[in-house]
Amino acid sequence: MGDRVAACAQCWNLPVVANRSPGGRYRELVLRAPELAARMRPGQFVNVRCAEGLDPFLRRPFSVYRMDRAGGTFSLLYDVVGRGTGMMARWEPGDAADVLAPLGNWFAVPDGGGPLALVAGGVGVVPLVALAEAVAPTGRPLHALLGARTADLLLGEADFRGLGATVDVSTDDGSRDHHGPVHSLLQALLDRGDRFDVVYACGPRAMMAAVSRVAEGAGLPCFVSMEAGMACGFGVCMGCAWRVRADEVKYRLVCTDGPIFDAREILWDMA
Amino acid sequence: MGDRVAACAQCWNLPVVANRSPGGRYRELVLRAPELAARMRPGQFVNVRCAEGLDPFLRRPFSVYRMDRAGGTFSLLYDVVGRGTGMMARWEPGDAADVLAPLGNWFAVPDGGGPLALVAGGVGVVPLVALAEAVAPTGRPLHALLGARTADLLLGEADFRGLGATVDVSTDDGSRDHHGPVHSLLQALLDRGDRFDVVYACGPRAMMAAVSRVAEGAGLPCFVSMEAGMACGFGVCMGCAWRVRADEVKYRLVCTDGPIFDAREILWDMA
Amino acid sequence: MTASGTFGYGREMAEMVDLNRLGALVVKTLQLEARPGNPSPRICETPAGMINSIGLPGAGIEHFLAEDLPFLRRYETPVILSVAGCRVEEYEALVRRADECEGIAAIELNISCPNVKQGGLAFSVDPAATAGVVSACRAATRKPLIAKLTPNVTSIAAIARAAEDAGADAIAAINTILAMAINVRTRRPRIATNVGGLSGPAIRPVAVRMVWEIASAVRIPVIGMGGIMNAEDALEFILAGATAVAVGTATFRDPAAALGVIDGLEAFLREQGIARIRELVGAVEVWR
Amino acid sequence: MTASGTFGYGREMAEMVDLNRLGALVVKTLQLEARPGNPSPRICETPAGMINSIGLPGAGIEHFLAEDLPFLRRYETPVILSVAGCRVEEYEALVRRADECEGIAAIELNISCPNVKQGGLAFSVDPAATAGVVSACRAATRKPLIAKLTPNVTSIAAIARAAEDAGADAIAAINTILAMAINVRTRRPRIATNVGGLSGPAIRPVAVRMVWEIASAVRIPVIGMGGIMNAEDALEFILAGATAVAVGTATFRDPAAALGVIDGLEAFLREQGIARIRELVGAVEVWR
Ligand SMILES: Cc1cc2nc3c(=O)[nH]c(=O)nc-3n(C[C@H](O)[C@H](O)[C@H](O)COP(=O)(O)OP(=O)(O)OC[C@H]3O[C@@H](n4cnc5c(N)ncnc54)[C@H](O)[C@@H]3O)c2cc1C
Ligand SMILES: Cc1cc2nc3c(=O)[nH]c(=O)nc-3n(C[C@H](O)[C@H](O)[C@H](O)COP(=O)(O)OP(=O)(O)OC[C@H]3O[C@@H](n4cnc5c(N)ncnc54)[C@H](O)[C@@H]3O)c2cc1C
Ligand SMILES: Cc1cc2nc3c(=O)[nH]c(=O)nc-3n(C[C@H](O)[C@H](O)[C@H](O)COP(=O)(O)O)c2cc1C
Ligand SMILES: Cc1cc2nc3c(=O)[nH]c(=O)nc-3n(C[C@H](O)[C@H](O)[C@H](O)COP(=O)(O)O)c2cc1C
Ligand code: FES
Ligand code: FES
Repeated sequence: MGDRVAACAQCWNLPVVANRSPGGRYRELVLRAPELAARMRPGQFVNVRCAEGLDPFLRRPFSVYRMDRAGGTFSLLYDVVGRGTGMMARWEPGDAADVLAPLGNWFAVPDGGGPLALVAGGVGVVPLVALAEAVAPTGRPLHALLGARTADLLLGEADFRGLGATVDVSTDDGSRDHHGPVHSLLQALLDRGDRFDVVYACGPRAMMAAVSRVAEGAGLPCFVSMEAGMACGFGVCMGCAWRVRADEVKYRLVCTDGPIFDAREILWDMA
Repeated sequence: MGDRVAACAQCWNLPVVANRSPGGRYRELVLRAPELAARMRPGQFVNVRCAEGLDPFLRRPFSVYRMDRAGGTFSLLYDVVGRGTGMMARWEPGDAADVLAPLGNWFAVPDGGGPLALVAGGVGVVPLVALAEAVAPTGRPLHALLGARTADLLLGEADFRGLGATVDVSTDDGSRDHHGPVHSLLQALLDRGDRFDVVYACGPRAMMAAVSRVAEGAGLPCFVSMEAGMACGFGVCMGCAWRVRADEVKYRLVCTDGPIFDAREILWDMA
Repeated sequence: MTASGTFGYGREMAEMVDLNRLGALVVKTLQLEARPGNPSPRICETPAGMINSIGLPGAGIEHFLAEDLPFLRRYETPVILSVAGCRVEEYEALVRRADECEGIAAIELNISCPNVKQGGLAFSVDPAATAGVVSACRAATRKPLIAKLTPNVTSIAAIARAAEDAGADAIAAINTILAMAINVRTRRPRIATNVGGLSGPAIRPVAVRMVWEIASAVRIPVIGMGGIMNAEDALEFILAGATAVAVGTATFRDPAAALGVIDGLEAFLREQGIARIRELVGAVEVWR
Repeated sequence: MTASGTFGYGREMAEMVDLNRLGALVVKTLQLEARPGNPSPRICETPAGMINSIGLPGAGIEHFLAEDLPFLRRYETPVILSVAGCRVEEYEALVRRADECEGIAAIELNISCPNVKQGGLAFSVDPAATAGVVSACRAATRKPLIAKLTPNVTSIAAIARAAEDAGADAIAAINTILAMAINVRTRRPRIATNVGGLSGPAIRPVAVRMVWEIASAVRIPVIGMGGIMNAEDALEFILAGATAVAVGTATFRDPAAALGVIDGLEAFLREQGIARIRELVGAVEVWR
């Protein structure tokens, strides 16, 4: 049931430190939370209450983006796509956010010093930046593969470079660097002889499915950060079930069994 | 059906100029609206959308308080009693308010130069300040009778004095001036020989009932500003019905037949 | 379209909203005689909705025909009369009277009002009673007859089929859901009739489900309503099988809500490159 | 109390919420065998509420008794088992099994789940079927039996009376209201089973009305639920006649919602100088 994971989650009332736009529809929300900043792990998420009233009713889940333990803050990077994120976009320093955290499991990093591939599509870059931030101090080589529809929508490049990662970019329209989907960039790197211990991926479902197929073809372990509609985020509503590969019909909960899954477990062709 | 009154109402998107507290739980919201400031009459009200989402669902009605035609603004004075007013209290200059206006009928002021009594209970002072503001330039004597539970909750005294009105105060706890309900203050003034052309009253229902009985006893016309739960504010939901004195059961709509009624029309003992 | 009881008799709205832009205007339900309506309080707010118990006040059908209909006939918008009575004979008399009048495009039988003591709801909770009213009215007019149904039933599809078999030309759904709210300090129900009808966005998912059930059960058109605030809400009903939609409670928050729905639908069709909205009626792709 | 299906098996919540403070803990509905539950998407948000079609996934009653019940017995809070089956015999077997176990304070018969193919809803839409399940289970246990009813009926009072006559010790109401939402761009229902159950504040006024109807019709206690977010909401149910209340969907927004209700009720009683909450049960002062 994954209760060991969500175990220590609770509702926090967190002061907004900043809510700035790094470009496009995206916003970075920085929250003061020394305890959480010290405790949360890359891949985990938080569940944010957006509305003062009862509408929108449910919280909205966001992966943790950057953690500043020294400064006692952490941040979220979100795409303003609807009503909840629209309300969040208007928060200002001095406001307080009702945040349920920490939630979910986190990225496992196997022992060894080999390079890690971080393959991101769009806003899926968020948990991978968190992972890079955690791994960078160990000196392990990181190679970020960033995909976007077009160059303008590219996200996280500066983060990865700042953390010392190698960065390669692919765009669907060829407006920058590799022309094509990001899984074809991964394939190209593998083809030219790059080697990775693990592939980590986050982005739209089709992109993660394609990346995990490439990784499987190369015999590489692959971990993905999944998304599903969530009511609770802590394992009791059973709303976020994802069907997994098994002989019988079997589901796992994205919120407590995930959001990080071994890609081999996932049944991608779910409607 | 009162459609002549609500006729020209429409939704306005009005910039917030100020949202300040004159003390206690009260707040004055100043809105930029040159057209409305020029057009609205004392006693009329506006219907404010408080929530960005669907909860709270309905608009909230507020009487017009001060109108600054020259400055192109008007204001509301509201008591922060619940969720809608709680949301309004957080609005800041630069925000915009969705306001349906102008709504309802207005105070009739009969010809002649005799003094008018304005009897207010608590936040009921609002439409009476608007009335005083409109009448003051004519030089007609105004006598404001302000009732409050205790001196701290007194509202509008400075407004009336600034408009040149005579002001008398009554408090239920005797913390200032006349000790007792405000209708007993009116009675006391009448007993000592004060004469008025008309009595205007606004406040809690029991207070208006008592004032209108005093006025009736003295043979004076009395107009009251009524409150009722409202869904629309423009006469189509029929939710704001108030039973009136008649041989048969008969209702009138507070939003379009009112909110200003001849006190003799009102059936006060409705549950 | 406008939902009955939320747009008055059109007149009240005429200076706020261009009535000519409406698909149809359904007036507040009329009865044979003038009625004062229910005691107040008649309404209260609930999460994303409201409860009402208005009780069909009004000056009666003759007053409407004499005073309000001539006004509405100045517009091009089809006028739909909504009628209610306590007994089948009253419905019949109302329909017969309306049948004589020009400028009435259709007649809606409100057999689902929860807020009147007799009649109303009693009819449309039962297939046989529904059929009884509809067939009596069918005999009384050639104008299109719309049966407006209540959601307060175990199987709305069964009631809709009964109305269809009895000769209704269309089904309107849904009326309000029976509901209660209590002021915990005064311990009084917030509505003077204790129980009233819930409307607004809160009930939309229930209404969409019922329209889908009805559309799957009958061949006549369904007019969908219940909590429609914008074009996207309206599209849910259309995809579920509604041929037309009506805006009710939304008008209270935004007098021009019905026009907003029309504009939004047009924009959606353009955006999606769909020629006619008919293509969307019942086009929901259900999971199997 | 907690509402079944919204608090897991208690375990998941134990480190977020002090389970000892709950009045009772109703676990997620159990069946005889392990079940995977329904395909996803299983939930979607609606105005002031949500639709779910979870489909009663779970490892089955034996797994619960072996793995989860011992954990719950470490707490003082009474544990109420919720059970469901496809046929009367399955309910009977589940109740018989639970009857043998210590640490189970009562058994709730979920005869109202809208999200399973057979059984579930089918029972509690019909008085005779309701009576059938309840009386079979009555013969199988001496533990208190709670019949959990569906709101998707014309007269919930009639169903409640049938359950009472068949030997139920209490009525729980309401389960979710059948509902549908459609993604207008994909044209797909937002729930993989097309239709699901609506819960949350949106349905509270409907639930309060039904609890009032049931409490007026039966002598056994009623457990009220449906959209309770705070103490004031709970008080509406209590005034309407509920002896106990359960918190469901609110827990998803605030894991400690049930405790907030308890704290709020205590504060209200203090403020109003009321000695025991019993004084408020059914104390609504209806208008006449
Ligand atoms: C574990 C997890 C981590 C996430 N991390 C991030 C992140 O770091 N940054 C980020 O921008 N977004 C993230 N998301 C997605 C984010 O939760 C949704 O974008 C957000 O809930 C949309 O809310 P809204 O009210 O603005 O949009 P809505 O008005 O609710 O909907 C807008 C659109 O988004 C879709 N949507 C709504 N909720 C979800 C959801 N839970 N999952 C997927 N689609 C949804 C709707 O169907 C609709 O198409 C994450 C989701 C999950 C489950
Ligand atoms: C014509 C008219 C003019 C008004 N003018 C003013 C004014 O100038 N200043 C001012 O402060 N208030 C005025 N009011 C009252 C004001 O509308 C309510 O205080 C406001 O709606 C409360 O909203 P809320 O969401 O904050 O409170 P809620 O959370 O909705 O409720 C708080 C309390 O107020 C009660 N309440 C809610 N709505 C109304 C209502 N429409 N009428 C009476 N009681 C209600 C509730 O029952 C509850 O007890 C006026 C009302 C009307 C009808
Ligand atoms: C205040 C009010 C008055 C209503 N009066 C009527 C009426 O007179 N006749 C009728 O058939 N329906 C009446 N209804 C029901 C609506 O027409 C509609 O069926 C219902 O409210 C659901 O739609 P909505 O959620 O869009 O309002 C009324 C609804 C409200 C809220
Ligand atoms: C996600 C979810 C799962 C549910 N699962 C069950 C269940 O397993 N058994 C049951 O009897 N009721 C179940 N219910 C219904 C609730 O127990 C409750 O009756 C209903 O949701 C109304 O209360 P609420 O609005 O407070 O949630 C479930 C409700 C939700 C939202
Ligand atoms: S979101 Fe509730 S179980 Fe995962
Ligand atoms: S508030 Fe709708 S008619 Fe008065």
